Amino acid sequence: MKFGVVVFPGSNCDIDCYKVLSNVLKKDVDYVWHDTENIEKYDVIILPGGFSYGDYLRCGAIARFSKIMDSVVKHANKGKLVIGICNGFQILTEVGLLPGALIRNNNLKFICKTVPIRVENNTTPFTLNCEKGQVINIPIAHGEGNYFIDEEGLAQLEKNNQIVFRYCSEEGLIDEKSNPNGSVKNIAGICNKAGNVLGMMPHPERASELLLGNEDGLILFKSIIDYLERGHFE
Amino acid sequence: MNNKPWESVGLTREEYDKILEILGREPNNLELNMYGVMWSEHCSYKNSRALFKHFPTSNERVLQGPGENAGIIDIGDNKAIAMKIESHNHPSAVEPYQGAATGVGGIIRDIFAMGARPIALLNSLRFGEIEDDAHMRYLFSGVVSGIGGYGNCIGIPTVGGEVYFNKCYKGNPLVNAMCIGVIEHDKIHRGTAAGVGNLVMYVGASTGRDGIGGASFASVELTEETAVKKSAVQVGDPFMEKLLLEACLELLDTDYVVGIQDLGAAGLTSACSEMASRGNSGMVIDVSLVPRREEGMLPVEVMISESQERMLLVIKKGAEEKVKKIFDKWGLHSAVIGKVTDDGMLTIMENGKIVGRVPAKSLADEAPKYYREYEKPEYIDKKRALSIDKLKEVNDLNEVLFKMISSTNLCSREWVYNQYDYQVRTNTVITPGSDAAVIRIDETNKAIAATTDCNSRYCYLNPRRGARIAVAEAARNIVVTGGKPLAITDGLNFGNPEKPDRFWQFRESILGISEACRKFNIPVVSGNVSFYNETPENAIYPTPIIGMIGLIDDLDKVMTMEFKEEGDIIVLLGSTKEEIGASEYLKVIHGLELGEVPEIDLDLEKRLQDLCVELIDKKLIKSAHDLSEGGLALALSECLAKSNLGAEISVDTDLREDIYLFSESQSRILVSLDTNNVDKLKELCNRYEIPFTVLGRTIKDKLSIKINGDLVIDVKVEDITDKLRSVLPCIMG
Amino acid sequence: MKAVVYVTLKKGISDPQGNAVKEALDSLGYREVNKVRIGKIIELELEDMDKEEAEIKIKEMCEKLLANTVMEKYSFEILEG
Amino acid sequence: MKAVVYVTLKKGISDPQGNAVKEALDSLGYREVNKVRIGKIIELELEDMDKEEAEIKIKEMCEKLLANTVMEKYSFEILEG
Ligand SMILES: Nc1ncnc2c1ncn2[C@@H]1O[C@H](COP(=O)(O)OP(=O)(O)O)[C@@H](O)[C@H]1O
Ligand SMILES: [Mg+2]
Repeated sequence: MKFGVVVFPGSNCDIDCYKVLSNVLKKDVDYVWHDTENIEKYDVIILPGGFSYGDYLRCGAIARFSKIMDSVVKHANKGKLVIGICNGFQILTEVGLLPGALIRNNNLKFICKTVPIRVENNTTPFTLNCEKGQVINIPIAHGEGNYFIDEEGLAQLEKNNQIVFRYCSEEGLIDEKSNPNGSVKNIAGICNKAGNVLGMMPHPERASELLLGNEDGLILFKSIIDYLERGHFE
Repeated sequence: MNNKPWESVGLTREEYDKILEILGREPNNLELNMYGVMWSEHCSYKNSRALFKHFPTSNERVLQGPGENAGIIDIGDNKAIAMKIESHNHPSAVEPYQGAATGVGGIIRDIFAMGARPIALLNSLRFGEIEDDAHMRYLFSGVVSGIGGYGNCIGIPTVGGEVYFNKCYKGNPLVNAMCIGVIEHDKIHRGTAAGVGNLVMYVGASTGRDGIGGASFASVELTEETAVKKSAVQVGDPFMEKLLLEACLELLDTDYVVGIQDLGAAGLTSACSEMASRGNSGMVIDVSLVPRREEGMLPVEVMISESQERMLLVIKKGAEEKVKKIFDKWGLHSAVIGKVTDDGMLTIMENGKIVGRVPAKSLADEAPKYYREYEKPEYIDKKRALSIDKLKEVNDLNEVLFKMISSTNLCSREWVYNQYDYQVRTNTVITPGSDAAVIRIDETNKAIAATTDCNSRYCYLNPRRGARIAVAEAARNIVVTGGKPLAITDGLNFGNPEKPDRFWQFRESILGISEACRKFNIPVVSGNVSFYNETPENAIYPTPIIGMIGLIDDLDKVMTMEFKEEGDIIVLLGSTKEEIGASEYLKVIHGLELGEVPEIDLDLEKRLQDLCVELIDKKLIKSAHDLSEGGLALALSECLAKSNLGAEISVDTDLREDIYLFSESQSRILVSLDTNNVDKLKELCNRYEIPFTVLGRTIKDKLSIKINGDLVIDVKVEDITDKLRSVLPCIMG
Repeated sequence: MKAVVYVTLKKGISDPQGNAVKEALDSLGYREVNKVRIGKIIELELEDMDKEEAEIKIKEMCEKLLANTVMEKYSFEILEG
Repeated sequence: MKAVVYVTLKKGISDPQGNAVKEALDSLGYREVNKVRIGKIIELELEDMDKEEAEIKIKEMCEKLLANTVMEKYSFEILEG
């Protein structure tokens, strides 16, 4: 089982993902430079957070043209796993692997804090260890995490069960007050139709060690590992 | 040439004469400008250097003291910490976002120029009152986004700092940024040019006309005119800097580099002359080889431009292709622009023709040094007088408590630090909102605690004592998180040093810092001076900011401030005196900024800190929090707001109730512990000769305080928490 | 030759930045401003070429990179000279 | 009535965003682009008023809020209707 963490110019949570996988979970993980074309040896590709190409113009807009992205699209189309966290999520929408767009937070500010999110879909490889409706606390850190999708697109997401996480209150209520950035329907993370590509704004890799105050994020990585070990759902 | 050429570059007649003496001829315009920027206060410290001798700057841990891009202090395991603070006050007053952002960019470059990987940022901010001043809110908001904008993008966590508001900063906001990096002992690099024939390389962003005159801009008072004329504003490019950082660290892992320095204030002029001067060598560079982004730039413009995100390297002859390859990989410019010589001269050429030539040392080291006159200002004695009997009695202390919590200086800073990515790189063990931030050091079981502190009202009313307190408080902030204070970087922000009363404040502050540092054996390893923070109306309060780091050698012993469990005992270490002068209470409730500053007994402070270290070491306490502005009442409120618990306090005292609650007596720490450990704590307190008071215990939901049997405070913790957090969001909209 | 590309939010997409500016104008006393929308202006300096060719190229650049048509619309002008 | 304000960086002030877009266009094969500068376009919807009055007001808004003239310049157009 091998993980690849993609490094774009301006990535900065690459190291955080790497540390969780190698130090905490003792898995085999490589950094993969953005101009790499052959990524066949990886089971999971992680597009990490950060500010690829400075996030100039729009977040993820320039990174999505990196050489590696063609291979990432192919990798995804084969049904292999891709997870985009924060900036990675933005890149996935720009490249078209996930629908919608991430726009400026509605308070116009960068927001860094830990928020509760609710697991809406526990049938993806990324959430199979979660209960449906389970609330986990995961940090967010973004200026443009306000998920936008038009009504038609939203209907599709709902119909196909593609909404994976939503921002919620501590008790799990989905309400305006618990929406940190203005996302449509409190959406914090979505997957593609097939369920093998996940994009999320919250950072599970920042919530994977008790020393740092919280290990709620580990459940995602452990789900992926269990999924790969078994090769299928239970 | 006009008949007073020195004026155009901000020098005096005498300084000009000194240049004539050095050169034995008239300088040409390029040369004169180079002296102008290098001999400005900002670059030469001509008004402050004479006093630096008071600082203790070495001990067994100091690997690099002041004088380099950053100071370096050993933390064992072949690892060391680089640290430095820098001001960007004037640019931030004119363009808050970019001014603050480029301030952060500059301080980060100072750290990686030493070969260190930056691991954390802090910032210390001062603004005028924001409640009724839209422009102040604009500055505050812009500065905070600028700091976040740069730090977040480059991926270095901003883990702490401070913000205070006072009308004295209305015309002169302060923006000081501090950066900390980790480095291995054998990888330390310095800004030196040695080895005749070695090459001078320029890397990073191209050079434009922006920021010309920044150093001299920082060395004058801020008036309408200077604000308009000197539009020394630049746009920061954190993405470029991220690439530059990674490329430089990759390069510094090789053995191609002889010296490295960032291009900061006074740009190429400063980097070339300082590197040559440190290496006792000379340097010849050709400005036509410098990558530029504007056409028709004159040599003088290239030499003094302060364009951001650039570095200067001296590399071994023959390594140029290998160096270029590294920068190409990161998509960055690199160009050989000259070489090292042995003639001690800085020679500037343009297309092979000499356009300027002066002794390198004369620029970097031979600026005039002034010992300014000083005189105790008149206000001091007047303002120190305070008669407590005349203070209006207050009756509803619950209301007073809420007023205090609502002060912009005491409320929660969440609005600020939630805009900073304080977690990136997943090493932030204690996040902002506590006494000091704690950052884990990769590959070790150690952590660094970091804080910035300065109460400038104290420094205004009694600079010597205020400065001692700043050091003591910083150290206390470190100690309560489980750290042992290691080193200081100081950011000295003052008014015009040519005025004797301002210089007195400066001198007293330096003496105060030095005394405290010696007592605690904490060396000053780097720092920054920013003078001329005044407008025609007023000068700022003296603001000597203390940036301090401490070492936690076992991650298991990190201590936090919040109460942990119901039924724990709350104890106050230290004693509370009738010390309400200069306090936030006087200002907020009585509208007064006067009185004598609380006393600080450095011996007692040291014993208190040693006691705290031992209590943590022996795992006798569950929480520890420093008392500062707002005194006991605020410290209790802060602990509660973080813990979702309440507290039941009952004490007896001879002091007035309000004074007991809000006194700012120094050398106090609030701790909580298991009932079973109280005896051991008492024993240790006695051993260290530290007075203590058992205040009460933790309960559910509410804060109640009885003084001499009267219930004076009785409030819901939820209300405290909501209030603390809502003040800044409400004001900032 | 030069070209200017205008990228603005599609109708119906909320524009928090525009709203914030509107509020700020309000509090400065400019009550006569009813609505503010903020977009981007991208100035391009290009090698001289045929106007038609330029149009095709710029349209391509907009579709691929300069605008995200999920939420933005674009228009451009080509300035000779 | 409507007005459009254009705010762009002054000459000589570096434009990291523009540079990054230029590089990106380059690597997408658009070598004919020599330079990119990015600014803001601010569309205002205003109460109807005298054109001259509008000009004065908008100029004021630009100076006070919409542009920071230490590094940006602005221009505007008033569109009747
Ligand atoms: N400008 C800032 N940036 C980041 N953190 C800040 C800033 N200002 C205050 N903080 C954080 O808020 C907390 C409280 O600050 P302060 O009131 O100065 O504490 P103390 O009185 O213990 O020194 C600290 O954790 C500090 O790091
Ligand atoms: Mg403080």
